Amino acid sequence: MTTIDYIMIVLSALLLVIAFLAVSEKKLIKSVIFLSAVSMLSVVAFVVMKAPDVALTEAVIGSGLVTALFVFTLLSIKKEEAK
Amino acid sequence: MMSAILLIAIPLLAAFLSILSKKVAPVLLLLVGAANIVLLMFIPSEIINIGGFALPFGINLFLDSYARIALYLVNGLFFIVTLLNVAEYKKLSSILLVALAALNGLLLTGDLFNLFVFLEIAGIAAYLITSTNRKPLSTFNYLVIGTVGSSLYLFGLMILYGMFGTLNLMDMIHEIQTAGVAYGALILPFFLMFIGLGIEAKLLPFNAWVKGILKHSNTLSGPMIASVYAAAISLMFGRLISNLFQFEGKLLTVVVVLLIAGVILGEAMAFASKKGREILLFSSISQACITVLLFVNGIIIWAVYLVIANALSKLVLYLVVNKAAKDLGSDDVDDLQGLFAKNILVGIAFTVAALSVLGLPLFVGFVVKLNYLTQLAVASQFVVIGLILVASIVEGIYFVKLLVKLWYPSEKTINVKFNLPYKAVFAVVTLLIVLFGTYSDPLDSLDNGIDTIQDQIGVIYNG
Amino acid sequence: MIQYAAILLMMIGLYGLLTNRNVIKIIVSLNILEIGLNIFIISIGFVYDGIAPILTSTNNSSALIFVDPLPQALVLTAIVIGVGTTALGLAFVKNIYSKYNTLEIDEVEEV
Amino acid sequence: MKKLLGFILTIGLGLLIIFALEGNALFDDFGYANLDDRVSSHYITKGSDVDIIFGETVDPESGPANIVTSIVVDYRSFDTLGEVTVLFISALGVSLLLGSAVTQKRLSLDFKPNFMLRVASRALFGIIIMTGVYVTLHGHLTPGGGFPGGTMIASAMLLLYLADDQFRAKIKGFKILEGVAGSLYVVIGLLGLVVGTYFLQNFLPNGTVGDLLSSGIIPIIYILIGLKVGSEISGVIDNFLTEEEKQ
Repeated sequence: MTTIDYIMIVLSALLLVIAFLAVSEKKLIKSVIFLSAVSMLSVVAFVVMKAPDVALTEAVIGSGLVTALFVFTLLSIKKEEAK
Repeated sequence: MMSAILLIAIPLLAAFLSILSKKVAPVLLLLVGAANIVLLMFIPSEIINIGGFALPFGINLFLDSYARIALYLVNGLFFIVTLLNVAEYKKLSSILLVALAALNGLLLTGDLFNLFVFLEIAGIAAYLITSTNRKPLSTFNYLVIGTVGSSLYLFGLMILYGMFGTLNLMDMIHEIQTAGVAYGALILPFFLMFIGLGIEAKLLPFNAWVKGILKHSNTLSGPMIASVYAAAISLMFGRLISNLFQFEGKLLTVVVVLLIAGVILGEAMAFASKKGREILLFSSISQACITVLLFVNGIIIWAVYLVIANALSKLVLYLVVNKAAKDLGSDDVDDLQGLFAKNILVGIAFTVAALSVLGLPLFVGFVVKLNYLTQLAVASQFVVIGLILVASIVEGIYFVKLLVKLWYPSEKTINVKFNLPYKAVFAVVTLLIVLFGTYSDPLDSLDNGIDTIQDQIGVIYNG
Repeated sequence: MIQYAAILLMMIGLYGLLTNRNVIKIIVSLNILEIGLNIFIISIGFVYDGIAPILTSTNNSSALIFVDPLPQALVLTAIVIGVGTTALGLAFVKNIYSKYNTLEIDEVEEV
Repeated sequence: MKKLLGFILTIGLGLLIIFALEGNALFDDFGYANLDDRVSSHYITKGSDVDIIFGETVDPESGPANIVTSIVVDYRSFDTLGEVTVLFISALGVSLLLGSAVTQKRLSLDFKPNFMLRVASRALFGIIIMTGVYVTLHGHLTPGGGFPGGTMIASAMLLLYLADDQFRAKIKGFKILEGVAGSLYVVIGLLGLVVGTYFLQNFLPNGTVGDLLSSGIIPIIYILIGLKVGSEISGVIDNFLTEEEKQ
């Protein structure tokens, strides 16, 4: 077992726990934030596995843009609900 | 210069240009649709390397007689469906252009990952085409299930990549044949890919999406999904089944049982239904299962003819029912009663198409059914034959019931106007169905050899 | 290790798809499935002593040991496709909400 | 109860897949991928028998020093054309689904953007745009490329949207940029067919591995992709941040 293995074990555990929280959380906004966290952790996984290109793309597109789109959707739904 | 890549590149270029001007877009759509059919006559059959990299390293397209038949069918039907609908759905022109490029790509590509990309493009285009049904939830379900399907396909493909280190279809087949791999190792990736593609090809029990989509379809989305998309995806699926997937032992049993269950359940549900579009929908599910069943049993040529016969029939059936449903606001069989009393030509076309699906003599469906049943008998698949015959009887009962209803005059007057383009399409398709049903020599002249991937692999790897 | 976690991550996404009846949660589950698949694909190409597949002035020769670059190229494509479907799915969610005033599938009657 | 059953079922399925992979002799173990058996070895050596040296090798089969880029935009460029199409059609679909109302107005935010936020976002706007452009231009040398670069440019626009609740990007210009950039990609591909023999062939000289001006058409394609992705995603963000005007 090398250091990289220990990092991967911790990473795997975190990924699984947060992913489970994301799918079972009742509050929508929390669920979206957990999804964003899973995406961020996957960026770390990509870096550990020597894939900088993928990590950069996932960080900008997967983690940034997708979360923003989710939040905008929830925002506009909340607006309509208030009406 | 004349290369099969033009069939994909020209619609794509037109799609990108079409967003610049809303007025030109529908014209571009029709022009490109017609140009593709003409182009197809001049393109030679060959392997096309994209980017100039030899076979396993770059992406290649593969055009042989199998792909050519498929392309003629898909491009022809696509042109007919767009011609009838372009005036009403001008907004969708760019999306339809992309859909055309993606369907051609599906049929031409020789790279398994590229196939995934085209599957996604075709899928997204289909979600948008079906969004014209104005039923966002069923389209949303379609999107979710379609994405899961293509993810499963990609998962299986990546396991194969981990095993054989290649993504090219021909290279992969060659590797599997030469590596001497134990069959057990292939079950998982093949099964995952089969399920993934089975979802797209609307096989039971993975077809929850079709129900919401086709039940509320209109004159664009109905024929487009049930006829054009179904033909393209079944033919692509058939190519993979007959060349890449090897079904043996237990996996073969599981797949055949699944497919037979699909045939029976589809017919049973159609029998129980009272809505015009629902009956057609369940009938097309069971036809899709029969097609895949034929491919699994290696009866390639008759499976291809079955796809062609079904695509032609489904085009007429869905156009008639959707047009009627649009004008009447309902597709309940009781409301449609007496539809053909005033539209005799339409009635004849509908009847011919329905009887052809059923497989009655004089129509192309009969020739196809007779031949594939013979081939199945040669392969001594008697259980399959028996179940298909039982399914045909059930199918016969509900189709005849439907036809009697539609022909029988009712007290209410039904006002559904079919304009000239519709009638022209109906006339041509009906003539085709009857022509090939009575004069079947050209059908017999081709054999299973239209799919030449195996020969090409021999040429490439053994000189 | 992380390869197994990726497969389990896909399964958690699948579990979310099967049990959730809220359209937003369904898209979240779909995204988790895709992230799991992406990690799995990258893990196929990982080599313990390998370096990132980029030639630089320090790692300057193709004779060095690299990790497999092809899965990385495929994942780039897969991520972008995933964003495309997610954006479209969310647009459908907005449509569903403005038409039915709910996000729960069971409360929508479209049959 | 139903949930527990679903959980056990899916995790069981996962374990089944894991065991199947574990028992699969041909499937490389994690961390021990054998590249010699895979097509990837060809991509790393760029098909040459001599080692490729950064800054020295001239005119290899494929130019980029970033091997992933050489696969994405050279060996498998056709996939990337498909990828661009996916983004194109989903942006088009989003505007079809959300932007069909005749009158539209900005979605108002719950907070009033204060002075600090406005100034800071203007300053950050330039920096993010510059990073995006850098990432796009150096796609063939360093990690990144047109997709993350274009998204960064779009996220700079997003910042403006958040800092000013009246702001709307001018969609017309974006539409033209999007259409022209996409068409040029296909035109470059067809040019390869005319000048050379193959669609999407790299018909410009590859230059020295590691130079900014190297790898023929690849930087050009990445710039087009960057512009296209940037304008498309800005359009998507705009569609998500507008709503139907209700009287």
